[in-house]
Amino acid sequence: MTTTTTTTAGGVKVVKPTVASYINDYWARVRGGDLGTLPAILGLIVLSLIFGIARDTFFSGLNFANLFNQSAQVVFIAMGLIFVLLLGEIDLSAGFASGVCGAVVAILLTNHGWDWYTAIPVALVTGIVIGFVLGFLVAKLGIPSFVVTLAAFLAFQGVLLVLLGGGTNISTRNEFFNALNNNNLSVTWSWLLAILAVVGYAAVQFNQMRSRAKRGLVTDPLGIVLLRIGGLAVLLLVATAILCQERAINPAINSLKGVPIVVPIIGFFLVLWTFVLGRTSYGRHVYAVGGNTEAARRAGIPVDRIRISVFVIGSFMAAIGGIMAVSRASSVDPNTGGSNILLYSVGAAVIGGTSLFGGKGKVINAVIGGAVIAVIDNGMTLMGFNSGTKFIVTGLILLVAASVDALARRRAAATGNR
Amino acid sequence: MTTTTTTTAGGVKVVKPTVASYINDYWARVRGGDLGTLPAILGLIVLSLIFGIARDTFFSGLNFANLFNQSAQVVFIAMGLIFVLLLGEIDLSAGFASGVCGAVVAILLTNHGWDWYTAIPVALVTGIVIGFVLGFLVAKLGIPSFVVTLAAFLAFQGVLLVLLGGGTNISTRNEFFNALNNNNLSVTWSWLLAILAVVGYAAVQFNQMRSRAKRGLVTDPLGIVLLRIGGLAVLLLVATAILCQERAINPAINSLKGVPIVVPIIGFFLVLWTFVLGRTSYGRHVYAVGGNTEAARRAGIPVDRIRISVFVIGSFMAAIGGIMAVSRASSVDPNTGGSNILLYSVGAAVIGGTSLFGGKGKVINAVIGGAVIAVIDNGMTLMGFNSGTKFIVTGLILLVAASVDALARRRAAATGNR
Amino acid sequence: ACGGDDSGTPSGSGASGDNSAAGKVGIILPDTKSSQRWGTDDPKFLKAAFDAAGVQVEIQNAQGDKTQFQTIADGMISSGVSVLMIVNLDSGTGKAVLEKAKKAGIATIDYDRLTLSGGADYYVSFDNVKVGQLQGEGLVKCLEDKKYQKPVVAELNGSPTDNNATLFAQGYDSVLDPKYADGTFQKGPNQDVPDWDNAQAGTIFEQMLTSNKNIKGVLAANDGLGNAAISVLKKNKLNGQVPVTGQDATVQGLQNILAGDQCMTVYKAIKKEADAASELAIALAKKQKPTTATGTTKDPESGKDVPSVLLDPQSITKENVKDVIADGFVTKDAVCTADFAKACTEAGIS
Amino acid sequence: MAATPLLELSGINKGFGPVQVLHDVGLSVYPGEVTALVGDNGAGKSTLVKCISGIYQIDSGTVTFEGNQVAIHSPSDASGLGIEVVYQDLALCDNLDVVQNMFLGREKKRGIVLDEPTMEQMAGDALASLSVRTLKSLRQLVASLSGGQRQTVAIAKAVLWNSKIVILDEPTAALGVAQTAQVLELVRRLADNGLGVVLISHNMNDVFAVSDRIAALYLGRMAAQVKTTDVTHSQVVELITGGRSGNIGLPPEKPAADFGGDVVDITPGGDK
Amino acid sequence: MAATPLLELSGINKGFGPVQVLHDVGLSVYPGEVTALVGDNGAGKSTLVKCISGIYQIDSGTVTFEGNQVAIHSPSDASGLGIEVVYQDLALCDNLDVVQNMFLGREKKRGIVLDEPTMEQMAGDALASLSVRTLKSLRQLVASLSGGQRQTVAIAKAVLWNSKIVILDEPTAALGVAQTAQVLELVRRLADNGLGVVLISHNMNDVFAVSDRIAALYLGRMAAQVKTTDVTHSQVVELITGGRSGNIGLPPEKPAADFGGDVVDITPGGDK
Ligand SMILES: Nc1ncnc2c1ncn2[C@@H]1O[C@H](COP(=O)(O)OP(=O)(O)OP(=O)(O)O)[C@@H](O)[C@H]1O
Ligand SMILES: Nc1ncnc2c1ncn2[C@@H]1O[C@H](COP(=O)(O)OP(=O)(O)OP(=O)(O)O)[C@@H](O)[C@H]1O
Ligand SMILES: O[C@@H]1[C@@H](O)[C@H](O)OC[C@H]1O
Ligand SMILES: [Mg+2]
Ligand SMILES: [Mg+2]
Repeated sequence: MTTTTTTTAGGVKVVKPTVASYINDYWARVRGGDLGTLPAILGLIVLSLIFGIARDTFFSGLNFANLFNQSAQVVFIAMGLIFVLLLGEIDLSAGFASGVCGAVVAILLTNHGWDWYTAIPVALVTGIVIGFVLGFLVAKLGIPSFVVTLAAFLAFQGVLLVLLGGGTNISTRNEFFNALNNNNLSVTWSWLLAILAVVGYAAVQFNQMRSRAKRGLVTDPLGIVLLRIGGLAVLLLVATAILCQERAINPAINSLKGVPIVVPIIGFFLVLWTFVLGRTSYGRHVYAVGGNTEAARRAGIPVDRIRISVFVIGSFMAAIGGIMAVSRASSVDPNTGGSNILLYSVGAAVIGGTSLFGGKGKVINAVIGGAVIAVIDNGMTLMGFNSGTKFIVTGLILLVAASVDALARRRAAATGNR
Repeated sequence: MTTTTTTTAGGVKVVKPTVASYINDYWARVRGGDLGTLPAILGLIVLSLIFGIARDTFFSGLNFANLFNQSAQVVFIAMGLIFVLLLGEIDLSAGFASGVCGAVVAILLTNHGWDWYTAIPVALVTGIVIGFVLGFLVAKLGIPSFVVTLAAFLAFQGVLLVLLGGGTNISTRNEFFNALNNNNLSVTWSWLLAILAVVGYAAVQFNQMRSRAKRGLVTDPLGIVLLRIGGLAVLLLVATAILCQERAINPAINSLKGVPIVVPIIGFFLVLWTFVLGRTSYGRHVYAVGGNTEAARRAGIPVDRIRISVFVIGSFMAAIGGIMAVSRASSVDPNTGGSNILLYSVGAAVIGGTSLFGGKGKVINAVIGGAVIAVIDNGMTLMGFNSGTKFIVTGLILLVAASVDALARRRAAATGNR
Repeated sequence: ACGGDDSGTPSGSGASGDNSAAGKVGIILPDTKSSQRWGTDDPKFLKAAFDAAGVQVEIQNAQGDKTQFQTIADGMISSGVSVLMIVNLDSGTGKAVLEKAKKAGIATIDYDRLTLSGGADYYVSFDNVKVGQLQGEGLVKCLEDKKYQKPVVAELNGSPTDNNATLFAQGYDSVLDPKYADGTFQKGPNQDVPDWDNAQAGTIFEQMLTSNKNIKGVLAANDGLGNAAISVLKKNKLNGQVPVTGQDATVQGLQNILAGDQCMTVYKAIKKEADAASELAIALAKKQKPTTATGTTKDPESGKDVPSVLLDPQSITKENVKDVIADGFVTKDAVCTADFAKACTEAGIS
Repeated sequence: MAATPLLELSGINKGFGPVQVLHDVGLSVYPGEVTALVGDNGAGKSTLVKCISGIYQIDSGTVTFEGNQVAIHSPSDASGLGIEVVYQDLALCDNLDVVQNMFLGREKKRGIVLDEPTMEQMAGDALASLSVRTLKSLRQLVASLSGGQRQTVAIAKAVLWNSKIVILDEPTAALGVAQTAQVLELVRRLADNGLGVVLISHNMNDVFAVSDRIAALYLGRMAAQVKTTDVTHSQVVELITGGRSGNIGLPPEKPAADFGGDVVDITPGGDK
Repeated sequence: MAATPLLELSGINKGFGPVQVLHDVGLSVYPGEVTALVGDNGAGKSTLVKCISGIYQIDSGTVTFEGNQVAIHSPSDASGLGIEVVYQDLALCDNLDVVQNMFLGREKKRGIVLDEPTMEQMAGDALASLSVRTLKSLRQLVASLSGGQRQTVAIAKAVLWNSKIVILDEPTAALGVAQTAQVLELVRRLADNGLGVVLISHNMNDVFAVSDRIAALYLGRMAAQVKTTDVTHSQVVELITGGRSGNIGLPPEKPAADFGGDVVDITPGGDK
């Protein structure tokens, strides 16, 4: 390895990595089992290929676009759950909390004739209040979160029934609201946002490089930074290009193209929460409490407040998930947020690489894990098996996706890394 | 305190406790927050009183007997889950595994005309095989148990549908089988078993005292041992007496008395697994792996084998739970083991005092926690609320039961005990 | 016998010796997810009927949980009901409950769903196969109106665990299968919706449409599933062009019909069903022999004839939405909101 | 020096359930001085430290800080007063890296954004001053550190801040020769800068090398608080192992009297 | 003494991902002797021990035990060979009590039932011999033990068994004066009974007091293996801190050459 040696302020010798040494190191880390989201992405690719081969419609633009709408609820709930899981807690009520918030918005829109810009905030506040109550019970009374949220899981089912007057379905007919998880951006906006995202990412990367260099700290080689930016650019632009193709079933009647509206919303929260977890002291404290509560407490971190806050974020994101579910169905019913939504959301987080024991996880896990679940669901329904077979095959496929991950990580254990 | 000082072989001075000092110490421990199952029992009493006041039928002999049949499935599944939870793992598929095993037994009995003594073993073996597969995937492939059992949760739902030919239900008509979780022991047998249990317990206690005394180790004061035995005797004999009263609605048509058959079965497994966890090296190793896997591994404990074994026990007990569910309903359908069964079972374990993080829990937790859940369920149905309200109140009551526990334990944190 | 003169309130102690002799009636409903009726309509109409007769009633819902179902039955039996009326979650648990009740000397009624081999004393229901037939015929009519050539029909069946779903499918398949066979229609994708879950129904239908873009008609087993399909159609701007069926005459379903997005729904006059059932129960509670159960239903499993009251379901399209309102099942206010005022007038609802 | 104590404890009692660990303990910490807290294994030193830092709540007793009686209910109360502690059970977050651990709870920020470059630089400087030479990277997770490296991170973490009292619970236990020397030098330097320092150690050489006063705990009782210059090596060892030495220490009858009550019950309840 | 080594390592390499921790390490352990393994913090001592005991898999190198080449894949392989280890990170189960921890993996039984009285008695005896006086009860959870008490439990646990080699990684770090003396005496006694003992310590007095040979690790390389009688205190310190002393130790050019490759990259990737 050829490396240049520089010196930091601390007077400690450091080695400035070159592109080659950086890639070498990365490869050694991967070989050593430090894989990040790599295995989940691998699993995603394998799954897509299987389904793509089995059904050619799987790779159609229409199906690609559908995937986003179908996964939105689980992805949003999972994003919030990541915070809860980071603390080693669980929120079993997230599914029905999303249902309750969805019902709130639908009732305000339909029964009370409110507009979306007043109804949605109320639903979000409902989510925040729910999270606060859950968090308070866990943090201040010290009841295990499994029990608190199991109780809430039951109670919210009841609240949903009561809100819906015993079980009627309520349709939403607000154009804007229904568009949220059904319609698409115009082609112009699609491209604009994609380009904005790439430029923004590049700016952040360069800025970071500059500020480290200024202090004489080691920076990633320029080549690597460019590679990262390029990678993102290719990914986003190709996806945008696909989504900006015509995909209407009957283009003569109506045109269907552009990035689904829900995509930039997912993107927004992904960036927001990634920023919060990675770049603010709040996020740092969440990891600390999850990694070692006692150490966090000794460091003066207000552990109880952090604990409450993650439930607030969890239920807030569940509210968004609920809103998306209602928008997609243009309707809410007593089962909104029920069935497998909760298990799928926790599953998304875990498959993405988040630990149930706390301290380990990233928001992107929710998106990747959510994508895995959505792809399985999407592909399986394309296959048109009957119910029994479908359940079995879904279970097996989930297992296959997880095994790819597990087998890849086994090396980690073998080399002593965690 | 007046204490007698004796000397052990190690040459270390020891203090032989008197009845008074023993009770003092116990009280200090309780005040210090070391509560064991006390809070859950307290919660149980509070709940019973509430329901008893609200509905007088709650305290009727008939309802008391019903409680056992109603809670059996959850209690059996929870007993098995305790082992899984002790390792910090989870088994989301336990509910549907019990359904699958229940379906196996029903199919063999009804469709193939087998008798119970051949059909039941096959169902139990099915449970064991399921557990082995789950455990193998978790221990050997290293897939997180949440994901493995989520996949199994889905797959078993499908298996159940396929076994039942797409949604029909199968009735069981085997007298003996249906009696398991519906009928009662004769009055004679009821008393016989109760007395046997008391005598057995006394024998074990005295034997233990003797073997410690022989080695010159400190023993519990005789008074305390007698108190324990007396306590159990009163509890068992009073319960037996109540259950041996006539409780038929219409005694003219048919008489209904005696201890439900399922009670000694629960008792048997409670004693068996308590013995295994507390008195065998296998049980010790389960706690060790759950408390500190790395320490266990360094101590030469075959961690993988232990991990597989707990899933085997978990699914085996789920099979028994499934058998009891099918017996009670005299039928199996695609939803046997579905609904809230799983959450209730995990909830029973957790409410009883088992930790989701491993290393802490006892089999009795499953029984006490299961009783809490069953009492809530039973009491709530006696109240006759409408759906929405019922869900909400059930959730709230669960929360109240858990708060009693949590508030009692708060002192623990305050005094630095865990 | 138990007609008009029972309508007074059960106030005075000796006012109606008749009533004080009447035992309590226990009713167990199945869930709140398969259809809104169990959470709203049935409890409402049943309660009203019993209140009117001054007979004590306890109505509970098992929330789709068969363990709960049995626990509720245990509780009702131990609290001393004299009549038990159930809508089973499945025949197995239903049967166990009915047998336990009979052992305790309690009269039993199957409400809406027949418990196979259950041996209930009476059965009150709509003809569920008939419901399916109406759905099938409705779809055929709508597709013929659209004049599609060999339209592809997708079927969104109810929950695989619900026996009624099986009966509905029997009904509509008996209409559609011949059409597939003779080539007038083309058989499209066909999937069950676990738990009647609307959200899953949405995804399932979206995938049906993705893999088979020619779908021209949707046999959805109830209004909730129908609405899920309609949402997806809307997203693809195909609503109105692809007829969708339903069941239960929910507000949502009726509105979808008025909007032209749904082809038809099946109205089961739940009030009539509830009234018929309560009439039976009230008589039994008073230890009288009911006279209204004039028909019989053959239990296909045990072969026994169960004395029955069977009501006719009614097919609802845009033309006769007003009948449902007139019947008092839904209110005009609920259906004819601002968005639908115009459509309501057009449909002759005033 | 040693006018009024910076921190003064008196009559501190602390028990866990039936086990009484601290009996009526008093301790004075003076600014500009190193107070060595010594005692046998299990004497109660770490428990006392955790009572001071708010990890445990005391059962009774008073804590006076800079002349005012204070109640310390949590570690943040303690650090609010200016008390920094290096715990024996180090309490680092294994899932965080070295820099993140060192600044935990007191992150440097620009606006709301963490200022990583600054923290990284400061952490590097602090560690370099403690003779850490084998650390591969400041961004290494502490889970992968050697025992001594962990200890150094914990020490560096505690002395990064402007505090009034620094308490170190066996800080050099895992350290190498050079690192130990550095830490002892650091301890002395802190005291010379006017801080009150409490050093817990089992190493008598270290104790005599840096401390101004010695406080000896014996079975949860404060046996003696003396000036280092007034006692000899062997006297201190006697205090540690027997609770008294000549005319200093606990009165001879005292330990015996209380002995029957709560000590050395090495096999009480047994297992039931 | 010292005919053939009981355990012989040669050419051991071990890395974690991109970090190479052990380079070509050799070590010989002789029966009846105490071999002191010394080295700076982070030198790789604990890593080496964990390679021997099967916690880590070595990347390359050979392990010879009693003349036969062996492959140790897990801790149970190691204990099967008769190798007992007291780890620096003690690895006790906090949820088990003292007796349970001491007999973990090797419980005494009567039939299939655990023989608690026997274990309790043996544990009491073993601890008493290590001067443990403050333990409140043998049935106390180890979570509630003091640092020194934990350490004693770990040591007692390892020496309860009939083994051929005992490796102790900084066993006295947390111990009091009396307890340290006991452990050193124990170490000597074990060797005198013919066992091979490896003692890791940063305390030169202890090393010189009990060891027969000294092996010094420097930055993951074995700098020297010498007889204790052949070197002085300060020579060993030089070996630890510089890798060489006079003509013993690593060749002078060796450390420099390899330096650029993988050492002291104290701020590499930074955070992304
Ligand atoms: N949570 C607890 N519950 C019960 N006993 C405890 C608890 N914490 C500590 N103890 C007991 O209190 C005594 C004092 O412990 P402490 O950790 O303060 O000792 P120490 O003086 O720091 O010893 P060392 O030098 O070994 O670190 C010990 O006997 C210990 O077993
Ligand atoms: N899992 C790991 N991943 C990466 N680096 C590691 C890992 N384990 C240890 N290291 C590094 O290997 C080096 C050697 O560690 P080791 O624990 O063997 O040191 P040691 O000689 O025992 O030090 P001490 O005297 O401080 O206990 C250290 O620099 C440490 O940071
Ligand atoms: O009315 C229907 C009911 O009969 C069936 O059982 O569940 C679905 C409902 O739509
Ligand atoms: Mg200590
Ligand atoms: Mg080490």
